[in-house]
Amino acid sequence: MDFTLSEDQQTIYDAVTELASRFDDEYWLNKDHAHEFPTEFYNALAEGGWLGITTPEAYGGHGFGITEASLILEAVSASGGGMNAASSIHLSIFGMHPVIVHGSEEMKQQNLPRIVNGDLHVCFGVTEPDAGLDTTRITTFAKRDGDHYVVNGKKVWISKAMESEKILLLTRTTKFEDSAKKTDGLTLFFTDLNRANIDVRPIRKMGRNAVSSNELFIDDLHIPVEDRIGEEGKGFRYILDGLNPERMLVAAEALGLGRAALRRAVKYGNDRHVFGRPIGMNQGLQFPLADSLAKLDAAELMLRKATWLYDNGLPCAREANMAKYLCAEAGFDAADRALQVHGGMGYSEEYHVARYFREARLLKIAPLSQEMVLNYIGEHVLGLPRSY
Amino acid sequence: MDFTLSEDQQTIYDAVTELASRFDDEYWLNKDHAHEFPTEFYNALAEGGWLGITTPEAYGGHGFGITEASLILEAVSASGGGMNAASSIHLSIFGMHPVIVHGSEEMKQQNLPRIVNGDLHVCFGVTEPDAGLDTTRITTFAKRDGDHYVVNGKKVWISKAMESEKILLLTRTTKFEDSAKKTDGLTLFFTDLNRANIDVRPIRKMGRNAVSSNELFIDDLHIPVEDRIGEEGKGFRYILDGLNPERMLVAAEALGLGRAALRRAVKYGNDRHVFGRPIGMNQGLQFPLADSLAKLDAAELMLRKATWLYDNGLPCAREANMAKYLCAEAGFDAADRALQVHGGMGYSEEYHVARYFREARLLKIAPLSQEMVLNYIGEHVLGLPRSY
Amino acid sequence: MRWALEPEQEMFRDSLSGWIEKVATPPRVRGWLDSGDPTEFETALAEEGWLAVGTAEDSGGAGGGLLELAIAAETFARDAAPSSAWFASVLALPALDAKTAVTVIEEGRFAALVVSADGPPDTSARFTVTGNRVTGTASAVLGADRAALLVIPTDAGLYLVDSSSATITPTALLDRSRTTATVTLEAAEATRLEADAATFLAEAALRAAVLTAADSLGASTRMLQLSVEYSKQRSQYGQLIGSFQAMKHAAATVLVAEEASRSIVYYAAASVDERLPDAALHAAAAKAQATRAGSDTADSTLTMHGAIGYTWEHDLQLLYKRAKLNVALFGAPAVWNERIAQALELSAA
Amino acid sequence: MRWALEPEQEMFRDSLSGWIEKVATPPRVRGWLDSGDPTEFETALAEEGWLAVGTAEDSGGAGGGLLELAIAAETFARDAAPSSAWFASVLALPALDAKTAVTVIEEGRFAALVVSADGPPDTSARFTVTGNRVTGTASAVLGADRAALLVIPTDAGLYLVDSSSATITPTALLDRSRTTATVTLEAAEATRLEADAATFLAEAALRAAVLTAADSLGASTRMLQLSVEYSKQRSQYGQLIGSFQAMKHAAATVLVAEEASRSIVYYAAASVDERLPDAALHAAAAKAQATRAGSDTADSTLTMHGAIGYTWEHDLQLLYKRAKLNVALFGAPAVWNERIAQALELSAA
Repeated sequence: MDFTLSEDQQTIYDAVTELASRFDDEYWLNKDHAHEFPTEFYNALAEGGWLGITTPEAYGGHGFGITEASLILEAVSASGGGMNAASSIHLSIFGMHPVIVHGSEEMKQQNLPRIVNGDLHVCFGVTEPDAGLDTTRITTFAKRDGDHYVVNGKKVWISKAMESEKILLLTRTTKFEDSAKKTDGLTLFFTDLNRANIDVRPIRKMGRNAVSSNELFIDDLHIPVEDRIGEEGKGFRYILDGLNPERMLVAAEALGLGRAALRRAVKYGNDRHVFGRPIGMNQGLQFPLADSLAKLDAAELMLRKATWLYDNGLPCAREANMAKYLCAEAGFDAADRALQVHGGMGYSEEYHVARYFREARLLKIAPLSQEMVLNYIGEHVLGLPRSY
Repeated sequence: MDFTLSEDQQTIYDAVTELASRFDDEYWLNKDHAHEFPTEFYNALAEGGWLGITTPEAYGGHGFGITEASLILEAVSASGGGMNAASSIHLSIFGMHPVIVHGSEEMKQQNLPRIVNGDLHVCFGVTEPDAGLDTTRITTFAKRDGDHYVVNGKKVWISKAMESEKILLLTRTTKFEDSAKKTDGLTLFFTDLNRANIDVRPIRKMGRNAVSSNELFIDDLHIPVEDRIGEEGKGFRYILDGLNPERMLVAAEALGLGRAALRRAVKYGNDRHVFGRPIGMNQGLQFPLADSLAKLDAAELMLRKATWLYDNGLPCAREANMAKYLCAEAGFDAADRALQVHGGMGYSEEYHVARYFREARLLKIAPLSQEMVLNYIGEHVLGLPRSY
Repeated sequence: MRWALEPEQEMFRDSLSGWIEKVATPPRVRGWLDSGDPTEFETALAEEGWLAVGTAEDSGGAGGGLLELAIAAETFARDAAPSSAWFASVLALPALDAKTAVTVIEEGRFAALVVSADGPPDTSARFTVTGNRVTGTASAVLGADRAALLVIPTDAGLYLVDSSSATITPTALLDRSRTTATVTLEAAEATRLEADAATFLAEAALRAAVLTAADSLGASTRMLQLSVEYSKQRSQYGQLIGSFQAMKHAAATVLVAEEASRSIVYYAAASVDERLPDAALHAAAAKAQATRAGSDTADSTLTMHGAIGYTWEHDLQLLYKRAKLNVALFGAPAVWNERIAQALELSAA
Repeated sequence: MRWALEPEQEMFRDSLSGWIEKVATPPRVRGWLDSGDPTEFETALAEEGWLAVGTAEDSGGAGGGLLELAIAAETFARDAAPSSAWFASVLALPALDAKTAVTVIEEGRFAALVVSADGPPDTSARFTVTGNRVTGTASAVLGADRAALLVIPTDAGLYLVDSSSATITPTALLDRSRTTATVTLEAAEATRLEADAATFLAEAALRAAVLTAADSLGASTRMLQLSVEYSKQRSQYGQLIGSFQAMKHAAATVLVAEEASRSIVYYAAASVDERLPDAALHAAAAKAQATRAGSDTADSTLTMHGAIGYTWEHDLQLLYKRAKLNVALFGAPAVWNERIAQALELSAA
């Protein structure tokens, strides 16, 4: 066993932490309030070369693994940037995985260097209103017509679609009912987010407002065949590859958020005096914070194990799911307690913890609910019967 | 990073698991009911050479570290032996640490080989009724008289005293009020548990009844100077060395117990049918079990990190405390939920989970309460003011 | 709106409390539990007429309803009294004809409703009838080992069986202040009872839920009381432990749960008595709330006691186990949750 | 024991519910919250006479006590109505002389008790008085930005100040259905009020606790209702989500907490009204129980809704934030726990 990060990993974490610290809580508060994309932050990360962390060196990136990717997202989240910071770069960091593994050489050469230098913003178009968590139930349909596909359908909860030039778009090319297996018949594209045929409508939401979440109404969108990733009908398999890493990255973001919240809670507990003593002396306040630290530290270990397994080509589904579950739980609890320490929701924006709280709450729901993780663990790890 | 056990460690864990599996739940149930020391189990471990896992090779042991020690205790606990199994060997596994580090060569040669072969049973006499968690407040006094000390006082919660030939006994040789520092003036002995001068009274308790917990009334016990460990007045420092490893071992036992309880809960959830379907299909039952698995796995990682740090000579207090806290919490929750799955306390003994439950509850209180761990984390890790 | 007990209810509560404090002293309770023989308590209970409360006067009872019984359950639990025979009897009594009820109450011939305490009484498996002979088995029947008369739910209505014609095998409970047994009948001679089985069992389920909730309430009161007492004696780090904030908050949280539980338990009892439309919901809520709170209280107060609470010598363990058993007794939270959810009509069925 | 509301209380509840459903429709509430201007609601409230409930008739009120006010708070919260002006006024009214009270009630000149909602009203810092001039500042004063009259606790008793002589700076709350403000007075002209400050503030603390608890209760009721509705529309894996056991149990648990909370909240309100010896304890228990339950309910129901509950479009977020604010409003659980613990006399002082 060895529990230390490699020198590279530690350097990456420290450097990104330093870089992110240049964007203070006020910056994020203002971006969140103004519903404004954090361009300065995004550019700084791009200039530092961090967006290409997992992109192969042949395309201008660093070719590192998911461990390094998770460290970057954790660091930006923990800086106080939270989900606004993480979501602004999330897809650049690892979202191009299907393109890297299954995309054509031309697609890679045209796009990956632009991801690395920050020039190309992308979003991921999978979820649909009527499919919910069951991805095989999507109905957005891509009909082949000569050298292109014609796509119609609806997507929901598409992060950063407003700001994106391109979209990774999952469609059906064979209807659910006509597919031999329910995971067959899905096809993945990487194509222009053409506003003429895609109406992008932001969803107003409780938190993480610097990066948009959107509904997409797709109306006769023409996609050239060259924009298809890999083979027709194998799209589900291509995105499946990315599910475990995705959970790990979300876990890293939740973990960072919890750290940021706990840091503020401890500071406030030491600084704020009532009846002549710091409120942090109260066990009623101190014990929950100590508990949160223990839970965050344990969740971090699970996350590290998961990314280590993945990077070493070992099975990691159990750990990836648990990391998401434990980090989201610990992160939210830390944020909730930080809020309580500060005297509740009221004085929120002043202390930033309300922003952390709103974002941390989201991570218990999206991109995967805690309950679905428990279903996975119950069925596939414990071997209990399927419950839904 | 590397999350795999070494080959030796895996071998130790597997071998002890196999050995412990020869003692089934009925065995432990009967021992617990009869309040009878598990001699057969103890002997089997001794014959396997496992009791000497941390004893230096020069004295017949294996010279392994706390990681290997914790794996043994975890394995015997997880076998279903629980705390009865663990407590029967706990002090042999690591309790002689002060003797190994600070004892005289003669003391080591006389005793350590007998620990390894299982011939010598020992107990640890530290806690006192009026001192509680504050060890410096003990009052059992050893008065020097020529070539021996005369000891008077009272000890409580001394595990295995009934069955022990010798005792590691912590005393004061300078009174609290006369000591420059409160940690000064304590002296540690390793001596015969002489029944003529030590009245051993077992405490009846809710669980872990195969190994006694005792009150000791010490009346003019004469201890030869040769039985003193190290220097007079430095006893507190000698036992302090062992505090972090002790927490790790308790964590390992709690973890094992949680695994045992969860295993039974899952089995029952699959086996028991109500209304024509296994009760494990119920999300109300399945989700808490899945949550328990995640918490146990995370607690295990914290434990592994703690033992790895200790074995590598690195600071480990944070991780040792967190491991104890997280393992005790996760272990108890697993036992509590296992009980609920089985339909409550009623049918307890039949399914063994009530035994696990009673033992798991103990580990939240002893040897260190969860609240004291939170105090430690709050004050020494988070940097909040002392709260008590 | 009135929020106090009626004067006669208060009088009942006070006089029962006074009696139990005199009769069920801690050493005596210990004696009954250690010997496994609570006859002395049961006999006194019947002789002093406490068994009559909750049954109509024309059936030999002293009047009063489920609210009075809840007060009694709460009071018994406070002293960890071996109340299974009483609990079993008050569940069975509404099924009996007046003449038989009188013998139960006046002669202390305890009765038991033969349903498994593993679930709500109305879900227990029914026995079968051939002629006037009843056959079947039920496990975990509360107080069956203490009963002279057995009320048997069968597929053809309710039957009365003398316990001498049954095989009754006690099960050891972790909570030694209550007892259950497996009841097996093999073509046992039985008398048909007039009460409608479905109606009776549905109401028995609500009664069992409320009384189990009340039991947890009483246990909680006592556990908190023990903790407060202990906090005034025990010092750590030079301070009485009662001055530590963690201790104060734990005690306050326990008290809040107890107050909330008392409100809903009494309300549910009154609601069942008055057959309010939502009575089933109130009973289920009381069972879920008060037994869960009792279980949490057990854990909190054990923590407040530290290791001493774990010893056999200290009374806390009696209450601890009692509160833990109540969670599962007559149906785990999951089962009652299902009923509550049904009332909510979650899915458009 | 009677467990139903008195007929006139029921009538009040029903008519207020009817009125609020008509006046505070979801789109209207949205409008008030988005614009930050609830004047329309407040004016209607006063004009229709609802502000008169809870004040004695000889002070221009319509009678009724804290129980009626709790029913009102519960009702307002259910629709996320912007009720700060109302809440602030009913806290302030008992301090006013009859003549001033009449103007508040009849003319809708809302009043506010100038205490920080960061803690219980009786712990707020006092203003200072020189002659009849009052100086000082208080942050997070509920409804101060909506008030025409300010009741100021000073070191020399209670004073009345016209809000025009105060500097009032609103603070943005995450819960947009309520408002607080910082109130600063610099030698503001003031009139001495006769009510005894200590007595009045001690009672205001209990009233604030009970009404905040009632607010959480109302919010909980609505959140559960929204969840049940949603569960009948939303399918996953080919089933309505209401059929999943996790959903059912979550809903059942919410309902149990709501029933228990309602019992203790109404009981505490009646207890304060009747000045029962343990009224302070009951109020504290109600605050702790109902606001904690409300916060748990907020989290559970958000989970039941999934991502949709996180959107601005769905009403759940309004209630979610309201329930979360109530936990801290007028004193975090820790503060009320300290009071409860004091009542328990944990350490032999």
